[in-house]
Parts: sequence; structure tokens; C-alpha cells
Amino acid sequence: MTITETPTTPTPHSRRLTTSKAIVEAIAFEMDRDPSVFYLGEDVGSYGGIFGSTGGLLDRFGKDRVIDTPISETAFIGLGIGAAVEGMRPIVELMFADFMGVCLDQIYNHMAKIHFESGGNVKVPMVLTMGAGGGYSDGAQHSQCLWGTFAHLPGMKVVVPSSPADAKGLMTAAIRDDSPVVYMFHKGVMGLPWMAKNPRSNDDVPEGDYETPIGKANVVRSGNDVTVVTISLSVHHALDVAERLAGDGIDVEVLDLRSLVPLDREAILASVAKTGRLVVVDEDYLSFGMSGEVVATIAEHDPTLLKRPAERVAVPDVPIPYAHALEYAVLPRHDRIEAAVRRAVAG
Amino acid sequence: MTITETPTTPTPHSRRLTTSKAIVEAIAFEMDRDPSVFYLGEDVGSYGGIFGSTGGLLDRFGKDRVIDTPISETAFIGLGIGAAVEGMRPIVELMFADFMGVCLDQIYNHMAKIHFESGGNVKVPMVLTMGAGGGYSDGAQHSQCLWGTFAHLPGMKVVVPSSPADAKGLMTAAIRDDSPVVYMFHKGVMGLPWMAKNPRSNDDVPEGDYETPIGKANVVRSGNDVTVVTISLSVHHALDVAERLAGDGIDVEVLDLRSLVPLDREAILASVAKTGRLVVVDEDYLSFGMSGEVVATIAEHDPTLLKRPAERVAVPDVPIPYAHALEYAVLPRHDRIEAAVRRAVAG
Amino acid sequence: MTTQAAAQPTTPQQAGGGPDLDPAVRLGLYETMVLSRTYEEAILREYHADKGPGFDIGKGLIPGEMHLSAGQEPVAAGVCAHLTTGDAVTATHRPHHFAVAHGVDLRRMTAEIFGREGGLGRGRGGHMHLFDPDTHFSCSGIIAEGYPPALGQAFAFHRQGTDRIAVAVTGEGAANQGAFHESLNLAARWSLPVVFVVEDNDWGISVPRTASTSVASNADRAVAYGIPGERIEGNDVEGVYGAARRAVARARAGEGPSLIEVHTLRLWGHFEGDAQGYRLDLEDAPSHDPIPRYEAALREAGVLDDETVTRIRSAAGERTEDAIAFAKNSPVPDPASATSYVFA
Amino acid sequence: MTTQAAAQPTTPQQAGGGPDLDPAVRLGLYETMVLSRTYEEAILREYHADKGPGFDIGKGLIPGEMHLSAGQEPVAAGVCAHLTTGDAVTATHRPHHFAVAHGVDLRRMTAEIFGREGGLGRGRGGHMHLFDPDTHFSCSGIIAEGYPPALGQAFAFHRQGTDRIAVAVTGEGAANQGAFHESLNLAARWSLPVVFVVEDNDWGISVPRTASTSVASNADRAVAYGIPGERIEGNDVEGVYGAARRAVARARAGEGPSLIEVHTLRLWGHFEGDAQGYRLDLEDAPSHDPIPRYEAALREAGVLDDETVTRIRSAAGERTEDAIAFAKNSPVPDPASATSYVFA
Ligand SMILES: Cc1ncc(C[n+]2csc(CCOP(=O)(O)OP(=O)(O)O)c2C)c(N)n1
Ligand SMILES: Cc1ncc(C[n+]2csc(CCOP(=O)(O)OP(=O)(O)O)c2C)c(N)n1
Ligand SMILES: [Mg+2]
Ligand SMILES: [Mg+2]
Repeated sequence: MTITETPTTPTPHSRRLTTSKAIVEAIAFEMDRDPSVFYLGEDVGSYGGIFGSTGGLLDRFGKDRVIDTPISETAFIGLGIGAAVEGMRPIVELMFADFMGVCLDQIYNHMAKIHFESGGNVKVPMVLTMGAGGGYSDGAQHSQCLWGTFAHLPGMKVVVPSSPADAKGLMTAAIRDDSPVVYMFHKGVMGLPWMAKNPRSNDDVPEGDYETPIGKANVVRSGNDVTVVTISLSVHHALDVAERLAGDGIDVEVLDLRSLVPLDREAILASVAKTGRLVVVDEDYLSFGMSGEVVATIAEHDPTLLKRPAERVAVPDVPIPYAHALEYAVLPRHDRIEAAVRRAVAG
Repeated sequence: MTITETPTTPTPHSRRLTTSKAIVEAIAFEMDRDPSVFYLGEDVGSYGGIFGSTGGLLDRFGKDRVIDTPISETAFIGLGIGAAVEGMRPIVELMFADFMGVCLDQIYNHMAKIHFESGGNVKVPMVLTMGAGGGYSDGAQHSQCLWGTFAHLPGMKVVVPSSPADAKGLMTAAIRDDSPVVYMFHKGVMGLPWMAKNPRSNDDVPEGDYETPIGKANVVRSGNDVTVVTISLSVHHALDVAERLAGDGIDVEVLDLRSLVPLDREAILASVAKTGRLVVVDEDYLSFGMSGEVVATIAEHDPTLLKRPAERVAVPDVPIPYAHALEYAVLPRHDRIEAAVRRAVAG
Repeated sequence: MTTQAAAQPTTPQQAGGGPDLDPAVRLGLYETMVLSRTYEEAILREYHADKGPGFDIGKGLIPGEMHLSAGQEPVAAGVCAHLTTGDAVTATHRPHHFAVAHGVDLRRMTAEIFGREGGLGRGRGGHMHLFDPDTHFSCSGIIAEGYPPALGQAFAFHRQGTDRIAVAVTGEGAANQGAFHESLNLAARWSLPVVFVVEDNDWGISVPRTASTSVASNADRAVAYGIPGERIEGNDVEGVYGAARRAVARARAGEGPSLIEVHTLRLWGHFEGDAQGYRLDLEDAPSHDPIPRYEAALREAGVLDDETVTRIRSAAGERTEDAIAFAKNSPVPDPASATSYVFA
Repeated sequence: MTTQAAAQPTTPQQAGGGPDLDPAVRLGLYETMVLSRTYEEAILREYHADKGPGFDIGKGLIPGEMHLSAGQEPVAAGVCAHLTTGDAVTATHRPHHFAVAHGVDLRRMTAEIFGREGGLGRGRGGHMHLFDPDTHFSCSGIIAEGYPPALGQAFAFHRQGTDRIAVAVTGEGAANQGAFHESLNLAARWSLPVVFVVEDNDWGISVPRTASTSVASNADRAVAYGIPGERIEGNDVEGVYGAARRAVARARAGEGPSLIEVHTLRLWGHFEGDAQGYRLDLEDAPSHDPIPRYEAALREAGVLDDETVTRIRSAAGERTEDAIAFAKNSPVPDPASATSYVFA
């Protein structure tokens, strides 16, 4: 079973789209039905978004609703917050997750906390999109995932789709959500013409109004021997490995978390209860992040679920190196995932 | 056994100091012996640091070496980086950890990455100090710990002392370290005259040259029944609980991590191998942080070490509330720690 | 090769105020200032009532940091006189005078400061995090970071086809923060209806303006964004009123933002408990208190007499004590609800 | 109440350059520009040599984003002519022209761009992260965030009792970022020996300067910090040279920072692979190429002849190809060493 065959992807009215086109479709649908939705960011207008997240939107909705900003992330993310507070539904793009360092205060101390600090009286229905991830030698400041950082800080949902259909459905849900949602797209799943991509980055996407609930993990491949919990591009690597290992009689379950916040702990527990073996694959940094949280979820529930030590495949707490050979040595790619799965099922 | 009796604190030449005075002593000692050391930050001059981290230093070293800055964290942290690159040893104070959002780029994309990106050719021997933690109703933007955030991002050590002696020894080590060190002091351990404090915040501190190696956890109380892994102010809460529970025949081991990066995984494993029960106490947010990392350390090594599910006592993924009753409900204080320890040893 | 000259400095504008001003307006300015001061004196009293023995910041009915605005009332009174509650104000860690002047409900604000369920934020926010959707008022404890959200409120008001505006406030210390620059540039480039206010009280905690700021007046920085900049000296409420009238009118007319810096006075410490050992101008400060000074001027102009002063003061006292009583009677939040309101 | 006038605009300074300039200097400027262009043409060639079929950014001997500076050579040549390798330069994501002009070792820089063990950063950094302690050169991929570290280098140089200075570079798009403002204020207030350079190539990726920036010239923003600001029009290398001479002298004399904006030209795409569909000035661009133009001027002035041009070009070609050969012969880093150099 692959990601394209999951029950959440109805086939009748769908056609193949890249992830970036699926995202644009969701945004366009919402902009059509809700005049309070607008899109703001660097190079999101005529350029169509550096990673294709807004292609064609300017032509369709005009420059009052698809707006190029100065390179002033603090100012324009704050602008989104203020507009959301006054009832609009901004989608604001931070070009790379790596740039969070120049504007994190607006994100985590304002966007994420105003609702709480106001005792629920003020809502911030805003989507903050951003590209993430490496694999194409963009160096230590343009290749980070950092979703663990956002997920650690309370008050914002953190959504990270892996497939075109999920990308559309989760974007729809994010825009409609009354809470701030950080929506991260890994460049490697976007189906960009200028980047190596997994074949699944161009896949079936339902037409029309299509929403995927935020907070429900997805069993993209069911299996009985070992659970691989992962997210985004790593879902595809895990699926590739699972297909390869099926030939060796190893039956891998792949769980796509889809969001870190909310984290679908029930799905993690259910899968590990079945398989008794856990491998977490995360392109973010290893320590103090998603992989630890997933493993801890088991150990604080019932450590005896684990028949073998949990395995973590992540970036080993090193900045992302530029040189291809070094970068691919630290990314959680097929070889390392396969080795971890084999260790998990041994003995 | 309490923290004041640990073997790393030689008693002959020590006298009682508050943590803030112990920090100042370490800084003054290093400024005396090394002219390249200087201190930079907001209100660190005549005010002496909002949390007393620089009291008296201006009078002693003058305004060329103890320097008040404009409220421009990005500029002055960057200034520290550049000075460190050119061979100085700046100590730069970010008044509250909560303010990292306005300057995180300099911290995590520059201070922490330059050494790596330069292939080891450039060193950034800088200490970035900051106050952390809550407990006095300072609200959601002034009460955060956030050490999990710093620890997740590679390239900087993250040190969080709990006692006056450690505060001195670790500050000495941080200044002498050739790598960037984030040095976080919890306001509640500083021994400030205007804040509730644990009696241990005024304690024995060795005189003269005193260095505590970064990366070695400290068994501040040894015990056989259950391991409490914690850091900073929570060490004191854990010790208080341990003393109380000793009367009930529960023998608690308290492990003070002292630093998140490097994380002393051996010490965690050794203690849990002995006790078979783990409670992690962390004043930072629960998910995707220190508590998960500590628990995962066991589960990826050997989940059978855990005779009971691991317990985590942390801030339950909520901004720190202002109202006292709410704040104390989310902080990892004695009641919650005691309950977790009791659960861990039950059965 | 050509070398382009720098832009022309902003033309100083006619200040407004003085005897030409409608007596009702002058009385209103006075009244707002008195209410604000009366309110803060009561907060001061309540704050310190039970911090002892010694001073424990976390203790008492009002715990935590407390930044009072006494001395800075002219800024809030002069600016907010031009606003309705449909306009937005984003204030700082020192927010009370703007909240009072903008008409935030005193009872719910006070209950918030006391950390009660009846507070603006049900006790979750506290004195640095007052959010009032009714008056579009908010504040932030992070220096200068209240500016950017004001842009968005102004943007929304404009998109909604109204002439409502946003006022964004910071201190002079905060004007050296990056968010200040980004906000002014973006608002200017997009002609957003914002009035940027800088309260220059000469101090950023213990650091004097002269030590932190490379220009004598932040109003000069308006040149860097091609917008009008005005500095009001002397903590003069009518001067502020005049400058704000121009800036607000410009914003409402869709002509874009303006910057107003007011040279004001921090009468008390940075926060309560601040011994102000660093402060050289302290002894002199009370003699510059703007309220007695304005009172004297209005008496001289025949706008105020003993009776009116008494009426205004006692009305302020009543409203204040009513708010404090409301706060004290409001329930303490239930600890079981501590994790509520994280998501909408 | 008084309303203080905004500061006076910076007096335009005498531009310098022109026929009075020493022919050796003029030749040097030309030579630097030719070397930079020759070098980048070779990088362009190597970059695209093996990206196919199609264009896969992660493929080939030089993978990743590639921001070339062709057309902007006058800025680097004019500024760096006044520096020694003891001075620091912090450049941007588009760093090569400054690295070349400042004398960074071409071989090790090229090896870094090729991701090799012999590179400046042993292949860890890449083209946006070139660190050369020998020439105090560095760059950053984060917009405007190269400014703050330059302050610290300048601070250290000053403390060390030298007259060495730091030059900090950004694009005009980056001048709207908070770090720009904070850095200028701090450097001005502390009189740090820094020269701030803004390369205005009219574009921040696809966004024109006019859409992002609220003033016509970033040099006008110098007023906001009380420092000299100059804008050089026409991408004029000698104009840059003159302005930089004044700014560098001021910094070395301990008189503090200056701001120079140069109106320059992005001859190619923002990065390689950029189709520039948004770009209206594209057809016109080659006719503004500053190198042929300067070559013609120097020929006319009798400073250059065919022979010298040939010599300079072939020397540039040789150095470039030598560097590329060095890079290609340098070993690929050992994957087993991928986690080295995290801590010192
Ligand atoms: C980003 C940030 N840095 C530092 C602080 C700590 N801080 C709080 S108030 C203050 C001084 C602010 O000075 P100013 O802007 O002049 O306002 P004032 O207090 O004088 O009203 C400082 C440094 C903060 N809250 N946020
Ligand atoms: C903080 C940050 N925001 C956005 C980017 C993405 N980005 C890279 S280059 C660029 C345009 C920069 O324009 P400018 O400063 O004019 O420099 P130029 O590319 O024209 O040389 C942008 C937006 C970034 N690297 N850093
Ligand atoms: Mg001030
Ligand atoms: Mg540009």
C-alpha cells in the first residue's frame, strides 16, 4: 500500500497534481469563498513563490490579495497577526524556515500567545507557511527543518504534509482553523521542476472543497513487524525502504504524523502496540525534538510495548553541511533508515 | 545528601555566596586574568544586571569592559560574535531568554554555525548569558525557560546551573571554552533579595580559580528507588521532595544535568540502570524538549531498564499564565513532582 | 557619477494647542490625565500593600513586574483624544495610561492586573498583556514588537473600507530595535493608516537616551521613511494633541503614517522596586510633573477652578476604587482551567 | 512647547574619481573587476555544466543555490581598493566580487564552492558561507545579518589599538531588515570603525526597490543615525572609490561609521535558474555592463590599450582556471567526518 491509496484520498474526482499545485488549489478555493483570505510574503506575487506555493494566484486574485512584501519578516508577520486579530485570514509566507531567527518573536510570543493571554477573547486565525528541508546543498542556513522548534513552543499548530492530497486538505483546514497554524512544506515534496523529487510528489488530489483534519496521523503503509513514525519527505524514504524490505519478508508500517502539534499520540501507541518495534525518522535535528518526543510517548505510556530499543534516524546535531557527500551522510536517507529498521527487527 | 555536600564543591576555601554573586566572582576572576574578556548587555553597567549578574563589575573594570547597550539584541549579540571571531572573549547578556525571538538568527545561524561552516577555521569563544524561568507572575513573555529550544539547535553548548558553586564553576568553564556557550540562569536560583528563593541559593562557593567541567551531570542526592533527572531550579524542588519522601522510605536519586548540551547520557543511563524508575522534571515546555530527550535516551538504549513507565513533570504546553494560581498549576512544583515520584515507585 | 543629496528634513509643523484650543478639549485632556494618575496611584498602593516583609515581587494581590506610566500621561491623553474605540492602540510594557485614555474598561483591566477571572484576559495575561477587543487595545512586553501588529490592524481597517486607524506606541529605547525600522518602512511604503508614537522618557531602564540613541530626536528618523516626523518637547499635552491631530487626520485621509516623538517624564522607577540609583535627574523630577503644571495653566486660563478640580479628582477616585473593588471581588481563576485557551 | 526640526541632510561630498585619479589606481580597479567577472563566468560555466537533463539544483560539481554578482563589480572594486587584508569584510549571499576584491585566496574559495576538503570551510560552508580568517572575510546567507558581526570585528580592531576597520555589505532589499537599523545605530553611537555598504541593484529577487523601500535612496537613512550617507549613481567604480576613500578614512581616524549606497546592476538572475520573468529592465541590462564601459573610458583616457587589456584578461583567466583546477583536484570530504567541527 502506498500513500496514494490511503482511504483519506477519495479517487473519483481527483487528478494528479504536484504538491505545490495542490497547495495553490487549496488557497485559491479558500480565497474564492472567503474574501478575508489574503497571501503575503516575499516573492509570492509575480514570482509565484520561490517554491511555487503561490503560482498563478496573483493573476487570479490581483495584487491586493497576493502581496509582495519588503524583506522585513518581523513587520509583515506582525502585520498578518494584526489583520487576523481584526478578523481577516492572512496566509503569510516565511520563505525558508531557517529565517525564523529574524522574526521568531512575532511568531512565538505574539501569534502563538495572544489567544491565551486574552483568555480566549482574541483569535488569531492565521496561517504561517514556510519551506523547509535540505538535500540540494543549500548549506547550513537554508536547509533546516526546525519543526521541532516550532512544536516546542505552545500556541501554534504545526502541520507538515507529505503528499499532494494532504497538502491540499491540510491547507484548507489550516486556513479555516481559528488558531494560528504553522504550515511547513518540505521543498523535496513540492514536485518542483528544478529539484530532485520523489515520484509521489505528483499524485492524485481531490477536486473542489477538500479538507484533511489537523491532528490525525495517517497509516500510509500498514505492516506488522515494525513501526516507522515519520513526517514529510522522510515518509517517502520510509515507504521506499518498506517496499524494498518487503522483499526480505520485513513488514513495515509507516505512520505519517502529518502534524507535530497536535501530535497524534494514540496513533503512535496503537501502531507500536501492534508491532513492538519503533523507528522514528526525522529530518530535523536529533536531540530535543520530534524523534525524542515520539519515543518518549511510548516510554511514558508503557515501555514494555517496545520489544527492542527504539531507533532514531535524524540529523545528528550538526549544522547541515554543504558538500553533497557530507549532507547526505547526515540526512536520514534510505541507507540509514534501512539499517535502523533492520536493527529494530533483529532479535 | 544535598547539593552543598557534593564532592565537586571543596569546602576548605569556600564561603557562602548567592548564585548571582558567585557568577560575578567567576566573571571578575576571568576579567582579571584575561584582558580579552568583556561584558555587554542591557543594564549590565550601573544597574548591575537586572538579575544581579554583573553587580560591582562596572566599578571594578570600568565602562570599557562592562558595557551598557542600546535595546538592540541582534546588533549587540552580533557584535559579540564578531569580537569573538577576532579573538576576544565576550560575555553577552540577553536579559530574558524570552527575548531570543528578536535575535535568534544571530544566535543559532551565526554564533552557533560559524565554526562548523568554516570547517573549524574560525572560533567563536563567546558566552551568551540569559535569565530564565518563572514563578513570580511575570506572564507569558517573561517566564519561559526555553533551554530546550537552544539545545535543539546545534553548535552551542547549553549550561543551566542550579547552585552557587556550579554557577561559578560553570561560568569559568564557559568563558574559557572555545565554543559558544549559552549560559542560562534561572531567576529563582540567583538568591535575589526581591524574589522568593530556595535556601540553597545562598551556599558554599570555592574561592579563587574554580572550574566545573561542562557536560558532566551531578548526582546531587544519591538514592536507590527512583531517579529524578532535572536541572536548575527544579533540582531544588526535587531535593525538597526527596527529603520529604525519605521519611516515607522512598529513596530518591536526584541527577542535576547541569547542561543540556552536551547531555550526559551516561549519567542518566547509569542512574536509571540502578533505580529502574525515571521521573524527568523540567520547567520548560513538555513536548519536543528536554523531558522527551531524557526519556528517549533510556528507550533507545534499553527500554527494559524501566520497571515502570517514565514520568514527565513539565509545563503542559501552555504559555505561562499570569495569575498566581494558574502559574503554579502549570509549573513543575513540589506537589506534581511528589505525585510523579509516587507513581513511579508504585508497583 | 552623481551624488544624490539626502532627503529634505520634515518641515516643522504648526504645533497647535494653547489658548486657541476649545476649553472643553483642554478640560478633557486634564480629566484623562487625572484619571490615569489616580488609577496608577491606587495600583501603586495595592501593589505594595502586601509585598513584605521586605519586597518579594511574586507576592501579594498584584504580583509580578509593574511598570507605571506616571508622568507620561500627556502622551496618552493628547493622542487618544483623537481616537474612537474603533481605532486600535498597541501599547508597551507600560500600558496603563494608553489603556485609560483609550477607554479600556477599567474594571476588567483592573481585574486582569489582579489576575482574576473577570479580567480582560481572565487573569492569563497580566499587566503587560492587556487585550481588549472592544476598544482594539493591546500591549506587549517585548520592546518594539507591538509596532508590527498595529500595521495589520491598520491594514484590516483600510481593507474593510473604514477610516479607522491604528496607533502604535514604544519608548525611545525601543526605537533602536529592528521592529521599529521594519514597521515604519512597511507602513510608509504601503501608506498604512498608522500613527507611530515614541515616548521619550529619557531612560530605557537604567540606560539614558543619550547612551543608546545616535540622534537627538527620533522624529528625525522619519526622514528615513519619507514620512512626517515631529518631536514635542516639554511633555506638553496640548503639543501632543496638536501633533496627533495632524497625524491622525493624515492617516484617516489615506495619506499614510506619521511619527511623533514626545519628550516626556518617567516620574517613578522603571518598575516598582527599582531603586533608581543610576538616575541623576530624580530629585528634579517631581517639579516637572505635568499634571500640576497643566492644572495651573488651566486655572490661569480660567478653564479650571477649585470646584471642577475637586469634581474631576473625586470622579477619578470613584471610578478607580470601583474598578479595584470589582477586581478584588472577581474570582481567582480555577487552577483546573490552567491549560484552557491555548487553541481557539 | 517646541517642535524640533528634523536633522539637516548629509551634505553631499565631493565625489572623487575621474581623470585626476592615479592611472595605477584606475588600472587596479579595472583589473579587479575583470578578475571578478572572469572568475564568475567560469563559475557559471562549471555550475551549469552538469545540472541536466533539465535543471536539477542539487546536481553537479557545484550544487545548491548560486548567486552571482556580475554587474556589481564596481562596488567591491571601489571599496576594497582602500582595504588591506587586515580589514574585515562581511558580505552577503552574493559574495564573490567582494571576496575577489578583498584578496581571499581564489583556490581555497573555489574549492569551497565545489564543496571540497581543500576549501575555506573544508566544504562545510559553501558559496554563501565563505570564512577566511587570513583576510577577515566572511559572508552570510541571511539578509542583513552580516552587519552585526562587522560591528564586533570593528570593536575588536579598535580595542586592539589598530586602525583596522570593518566593511559590512548588504543589498538594498536587506536595508529594510531590522538588523540594518540596529547596526547603524549602535555603530554610530559607539563611533565604531565600520563602513556600511548597500548595493542597490534595483531588485530583491523579484521585488523592485520601489516596491520595498519607502525612500528613494538608502543614503538618506544615514540622517537617522547622524552619520554621513552617500549614494553613488551610475554604477561608477570611481565614484565608489571616492566615496569609500572618505568613509574608510573617517573610520580609520576613529570618527565613526558611514553609509554608502551604490546604484548598481544585477546583470544576471537573482540566482542561477532564475528565469527573471518579472524583470522589465532585462533587455536593457547588458548595455549597462560596467566593465566594457569602464574599459572604454580608460582606453579613451590612455590608461588602457589592447595589450594591457589582453594581459589583464589572460592573467585573470589563468588565475581563475588555476583555482578551478585546484578545486577539482581537492578531495571530496569524507562522509565519516560529517559531524566534525561542531564544537571547537
Ligand atoms: C526585546 C526586548 N529587550 C529587552 C527588554 C527588557 N526591557 C523591558 S522595558 C526596557 C526598557 C524600555 O525602554 P523604553 O523603550 O525607553 O521604554 P520605557 O520603559 O522607558 O517606557 C527593557 C530593556 C524587553 N522587554 N524586550
Ligand atoms: C532574513 C532573510 N529573508 C529572506 C531571505 C531570502 N532572500 C535571499 S536573497 C533575497 C533578496 C535580497 O535582496 P537584496 O538585499 O537587494 O540583495 P541582492 O540579492 O539584490 O544582492 C532574499 C529575499 C534571506 N536570505 N534572509
Ligand atoms: Mg524610555
Ligand atoms: Mg538587490
